[in-house]
Amino acid sequence: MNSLILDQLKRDKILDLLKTGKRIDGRSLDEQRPLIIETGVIPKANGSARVKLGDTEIITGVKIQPDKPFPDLGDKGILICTAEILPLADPNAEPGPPNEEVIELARVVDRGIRETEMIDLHQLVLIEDKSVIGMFIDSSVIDSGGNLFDACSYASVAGILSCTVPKYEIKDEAPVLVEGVTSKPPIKTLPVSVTMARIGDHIVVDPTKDEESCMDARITITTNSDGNICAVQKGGSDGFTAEQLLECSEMALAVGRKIRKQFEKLM
Amino acid sequence: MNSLILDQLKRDKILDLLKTGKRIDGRSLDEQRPLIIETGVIPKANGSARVKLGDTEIITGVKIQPDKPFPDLGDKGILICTAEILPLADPNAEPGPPNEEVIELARVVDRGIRETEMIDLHQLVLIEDKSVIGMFIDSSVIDSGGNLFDACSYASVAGILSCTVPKYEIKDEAPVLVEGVTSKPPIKTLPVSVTMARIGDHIVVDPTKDEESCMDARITITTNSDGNICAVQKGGSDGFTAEQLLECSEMALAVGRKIRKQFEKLM
Amino acid sequence: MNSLILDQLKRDKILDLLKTGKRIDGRSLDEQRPLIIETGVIPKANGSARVKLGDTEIITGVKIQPDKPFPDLGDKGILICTAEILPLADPNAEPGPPNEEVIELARVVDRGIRETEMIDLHQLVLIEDKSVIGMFIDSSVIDSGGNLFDACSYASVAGILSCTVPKYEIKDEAPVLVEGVTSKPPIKTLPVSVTMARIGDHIVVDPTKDEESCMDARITITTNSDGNICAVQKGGSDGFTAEQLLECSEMALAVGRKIRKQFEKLM
Amino acid sequence: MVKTMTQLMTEDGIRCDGRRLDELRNISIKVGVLKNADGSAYIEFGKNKILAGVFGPRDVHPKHMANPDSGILRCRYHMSPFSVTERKNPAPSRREIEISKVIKEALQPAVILKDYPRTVIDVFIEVLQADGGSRCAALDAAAVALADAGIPMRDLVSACAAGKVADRIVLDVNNEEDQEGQADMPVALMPNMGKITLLQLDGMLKPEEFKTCMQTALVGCKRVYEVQRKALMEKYFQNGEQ
Amino acid sequence: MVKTMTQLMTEDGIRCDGRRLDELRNISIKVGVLKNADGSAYIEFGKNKILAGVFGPRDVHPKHMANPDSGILRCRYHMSPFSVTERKNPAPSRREIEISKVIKEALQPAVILKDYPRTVIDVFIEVLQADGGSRCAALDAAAVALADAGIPMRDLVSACAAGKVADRIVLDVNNEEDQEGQADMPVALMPNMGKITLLQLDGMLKPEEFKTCMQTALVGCKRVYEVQRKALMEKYFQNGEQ
Amino acid sequence: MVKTMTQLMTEDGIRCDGRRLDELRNISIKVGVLKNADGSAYIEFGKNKILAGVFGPRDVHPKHMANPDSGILRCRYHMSPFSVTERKNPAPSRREIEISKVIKEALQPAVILKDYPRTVIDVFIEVLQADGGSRCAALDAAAVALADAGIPMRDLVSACAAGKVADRIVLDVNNEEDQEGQADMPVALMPNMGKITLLQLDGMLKPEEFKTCMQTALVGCKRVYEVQRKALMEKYFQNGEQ
Repeated sequence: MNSLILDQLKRDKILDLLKTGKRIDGRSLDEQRPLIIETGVIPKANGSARVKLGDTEIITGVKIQPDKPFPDLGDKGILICTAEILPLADPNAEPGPPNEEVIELARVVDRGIRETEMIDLHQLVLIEDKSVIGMFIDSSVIDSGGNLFDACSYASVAGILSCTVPKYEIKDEAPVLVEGVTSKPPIKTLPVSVTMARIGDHIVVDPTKDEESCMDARITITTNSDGNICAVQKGGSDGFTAEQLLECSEMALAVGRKIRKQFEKLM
Repeated sequence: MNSLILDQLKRDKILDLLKTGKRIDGRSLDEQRPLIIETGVIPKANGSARVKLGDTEIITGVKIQPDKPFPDLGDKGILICTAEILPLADPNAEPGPPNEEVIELARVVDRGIRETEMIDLHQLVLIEDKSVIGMFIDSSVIDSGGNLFDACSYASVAGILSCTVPKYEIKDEAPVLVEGVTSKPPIKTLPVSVTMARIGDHIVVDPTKDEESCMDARITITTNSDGNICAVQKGGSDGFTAEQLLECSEMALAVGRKIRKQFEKLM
Repeated sequence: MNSLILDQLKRDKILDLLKTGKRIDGRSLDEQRPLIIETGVIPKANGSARVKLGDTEIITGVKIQPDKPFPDLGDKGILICTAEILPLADPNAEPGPPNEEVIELARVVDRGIRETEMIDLHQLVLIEDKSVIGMFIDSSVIDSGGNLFDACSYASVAGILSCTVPKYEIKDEAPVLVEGVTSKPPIKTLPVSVTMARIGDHIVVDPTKDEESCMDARITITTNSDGNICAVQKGGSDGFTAEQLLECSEMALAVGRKIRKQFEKLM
Repeated sequence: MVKTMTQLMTEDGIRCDGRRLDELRNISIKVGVLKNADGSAYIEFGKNKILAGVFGPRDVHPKHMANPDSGILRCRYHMSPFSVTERKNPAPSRREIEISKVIKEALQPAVILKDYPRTVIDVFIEVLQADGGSRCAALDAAAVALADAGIPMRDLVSACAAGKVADRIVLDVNNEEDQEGQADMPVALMPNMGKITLLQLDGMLKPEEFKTCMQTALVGCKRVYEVQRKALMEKYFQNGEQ
Repeated sequence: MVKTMTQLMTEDGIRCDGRRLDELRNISIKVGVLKNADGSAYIEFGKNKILAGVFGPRDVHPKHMANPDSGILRCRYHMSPFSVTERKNPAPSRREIEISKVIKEALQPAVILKDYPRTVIDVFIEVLQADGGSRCAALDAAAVALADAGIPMRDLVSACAAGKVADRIVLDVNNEEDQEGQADMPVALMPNMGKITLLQLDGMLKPEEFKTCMQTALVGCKRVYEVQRKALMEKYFQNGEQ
Repeated sequence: MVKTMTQLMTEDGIRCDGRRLDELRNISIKVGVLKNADGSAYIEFGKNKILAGVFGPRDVHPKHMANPDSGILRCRYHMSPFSVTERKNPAPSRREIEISKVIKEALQPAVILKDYPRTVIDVFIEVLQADGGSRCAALDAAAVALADAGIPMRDLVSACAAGKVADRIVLDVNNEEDQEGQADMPVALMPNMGKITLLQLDGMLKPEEFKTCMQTALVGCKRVYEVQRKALMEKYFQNGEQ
């Protein structure tokens, strides 16, 4: 009961501060929380990353293995990004099959990386129509502190950048691992996801869990290295004006440039 | 609450009228509601139909695609009829996996068409034991007004009659579509499902939802073009006397003949 | 309500008697209930057994059919033991997917037979890496009276011993049944599972359902014909001392020898 | 696989298992075979081997399924993995769910549920070995198990199939006849009240054959009833005692 | 399979289905097409054929999902097995679950839920035939079905996509353009309040194209709104009567 | 695939990873690593990398699972898809469900549940990278996480496996030894009360080897206990302060 009252007080505080252009953690409206990226944390995986975005923490592992291509996509390798919120990450998370929020999270992270064409999937083909390389990028939220969209996206990108891709040869039409030979994944561009929340008339970048609890609507915009906009997802139970959305797209580009510099150091 | 009382009053009315040999909608006991059949309503499907039986409305689509035969049935194509009650069709329908009523509905519709041998499945074989044509006849109840068994069966039959079957050639042991060449499905007979309800001592054909809510038992009898009885399913929480069932089988043949004439116009 | 009180009274009685070294059904602490084994009860299966251990009753059927080997285990046939508690066996059993207790039961029964290497799986290979014989040993609890672990294990072993393995020839790389030719399964050793419960400071062999309801912890130890210990599983919400566990291992060997003699008669 | 067509009937009407047209397979029923169930029965009907266990009347879980005006009847028909030629997946198939429903509806008219509002009577059926006619045999065992559980009943329910094989109407279709014959019609009857509570048909019958087939099945139901009665009498009234 | 690349646009800006850059496909909406639903609508939007049915406000099951301070809105977007080229498995895919969520969130700002605490409004959408832009068409039908159910609303919701095809921004992307084009941006608008309640993008747009694309879509939404209004007027105010 | 048999042990008892027979792998434990969980711990045990988080005591959902006389303990052991060589399906396997149960039963004697009727304590374990002995390492982390959450406990629980490799009893079986060795015996101990709360065995041991193996494992458990204690001390009593 008490905690409900505290939550309400915190929301009031957030709204009061925003009226004066301030955020409860002292950030400016268009400022992200510090992003800490550590790679290679799961040595048994082909790539991995541990990402902290403020209080949110993600672990991503990449597994690379030969696979059959999807029908009608025989000239492309397979890239699948997933995301799940571990029950230890959040008192409200529940074990079991993913709910609609987790499904949206996983699909938005996946589309951000897919639509920017971060990886040249044509280079992951072993025998056209028969055998390709599959990359599975699985992200687990281990501490939930708001803005899981961006945190999972950053961890997925960092996990991919940290990858060593094993080499496969074809013998008797089947792929065989060539021990000891690896390469970097074929990276074409660096996607950066930037999520903004609308709280009243204010747009804030990278909302915390407390800010999310009082936001009206949410927008996630992914841009690529060339400054193009490649994926967008609006969420939340209210809307935006067109002007607000254009403002958001500019913010996403500006914030994206900063994050991309952190990614470039990993390459 | 009020609606419960209204339901009870309606049931009393139905029973009272039946004592004088009348039905609440003015039909005679052995009279079906008007059946309206429209085909070709889903142009992207290989066959389709929209059927109205009184207030009950069904949409059926037929998809035809190459498939592997069932083990030990390598000399037959595949024919699968399904049925589901869409949640928009009924305030009591729920999204999710089918319950026992929907499973019974789907299986009875399927058996009616399968046991009459409406389609010559031997003509749907491409390479014996390896490759056959599969026909999937999926029926969706979009408005539920009683007697879903017959309505789904009629929509399935009409959907099949409206089909154009694409032609497949075998190349390298795999079926390849021959563009622009189609044929009619190999029809052997026309199954007609007729459902009757027992309410007290009265047998009524094609019960409405209100009549179903006060029926004691239900019987569905499917006959073929030669006047044979090919499939029967008793339902409901009470029984029939043998005499009542013989009366029902005669009704099913008589009503079946009328409906079959409507089907013949579609051929 | 009354039955709860009766249960409590029965538990008190069990504990009181144990203080004087006695059990409620008159057995000594290290004495099993009578074990009755009947084989061949399901003639359509390749092997079968009906086992009564006191009030607990199990039916096991064995199905043998050609299968593909597991990846990386191409030189071994397949052996899978399952167990389920039928809803008619227990007022508390529920239809539906197995809960954690049933999963543990099935896995412990399976491991007991697998880890003793009862069957020489290498002899079940038809073509290495391609085609092997699979043995499915499915146990159903039909009356639940305590110690399901041992009862299911005994029924599985008896079912296997009663098997006739059909002969398969390879034609065109596919296994074909040779009618009328069968052999005994390649048995290497006879596993015997012995389950003991700790109730207070007392260890009792083969607990009844009532004893299980007041036990502190449980241990299941499987031994083979050579007197080796091959599989152990501790259960229950409390623990054992090391001394108690060594005592249990000796009991398991001693009781195991008696049961094994019953198995030998089946060979 | 090449399979020679089974000869289903000789010219003088002897069936593949040696029976005459109107002959039942061997049936034996044992009552009260399970200790945990409130009532139970085991039936062997030809090669069918089926157990039925009944619990109740007891509380309903989940509670919102309870009916304040009446008890409810639930039924689960389930086949053991080893009951059929190819090992069966233990998860309930759509066929098993449908059969559970028709068996429930066949038993329901015989069970007096009104006296037990808010409760459930659970009927669990396990087919240990399946042959033709397993749903009828299952029903026969379930009805006896209900009686054994002391559930008040208006009548027993007795079930038997008839069918069409080699152009003739036969009683009690076996597995080969079911698979290669022309029609299979399972029927359940409340024998004292003359009420048919299950009727299904797969196959093809002329109208007059339909009538004969149903009448043949009803004769079978009545013979099954005698076996059920005898099994219950043996348990409850042997040596003149309850 | 070898497939010849579709020619998506002629040099003078005529699209593969003959439309101009800023031209909508044909849209028709019928209101109140279902008898059981409290409100309903059927839309044909190009080759999309979609039904929407609304039930509520009504009691919530399971009860613990009810909100004591407000009604809740639920939405299910579902595709019929026969709605797409390859038969679709009827179980809801992850794509359908995500679209259900974004449609719910696009409708929610328009629906006045506060007046109906502890109740639910259910929006069920069935895509009978799918073409490009099915989520927008579904939204358009759902908004009309909500109005038809008499649910109090702040505004309608009108949806339409724009996209980038052959390097040009086009209104209302069809199936071929969606699959082989460069970008697809579905947008939903509360037309009187000027609020954008759905915005997604798959593809690649320069910042200035992003702006143009959004504005193009908004023009489309407003035209869709006129079709929605007309459909509601036809049902409710034809011949001057309610 | 042809695979050369790993040489599991040299003649003078040096194991494939360089350890002596009675040597543990490196173990490090960090306490309180998660912000949302009420208690948490991260363990590296050889190549195992495992997180444990604890919530509670808190209300039970669904409510009918609550026990009016006592708190309940729930446990979920789960492996990340990337934790093993072949990507693991994220849905819980039967193996994970069994391990969840034995870990719960190993922790339960140490947790004082009576004081918290109608509540649940949830222990969530995530194996980020798996090596031999992951269930023991998971238990070690879970026990520390329970203590970190302030749950009243009778004792810690410390777990370690022993096994038989190349005919010799060894402490703390690693992945290669588990897969190609002769026996693996995970053991959990309440170190101050001398109570063994988990014991499993897969493999083949003579009776005297069984005894030696268990005693070897218990020595390992006690060494693990020192690491657990040190980790808790470091968090709670560093520099003499709470």
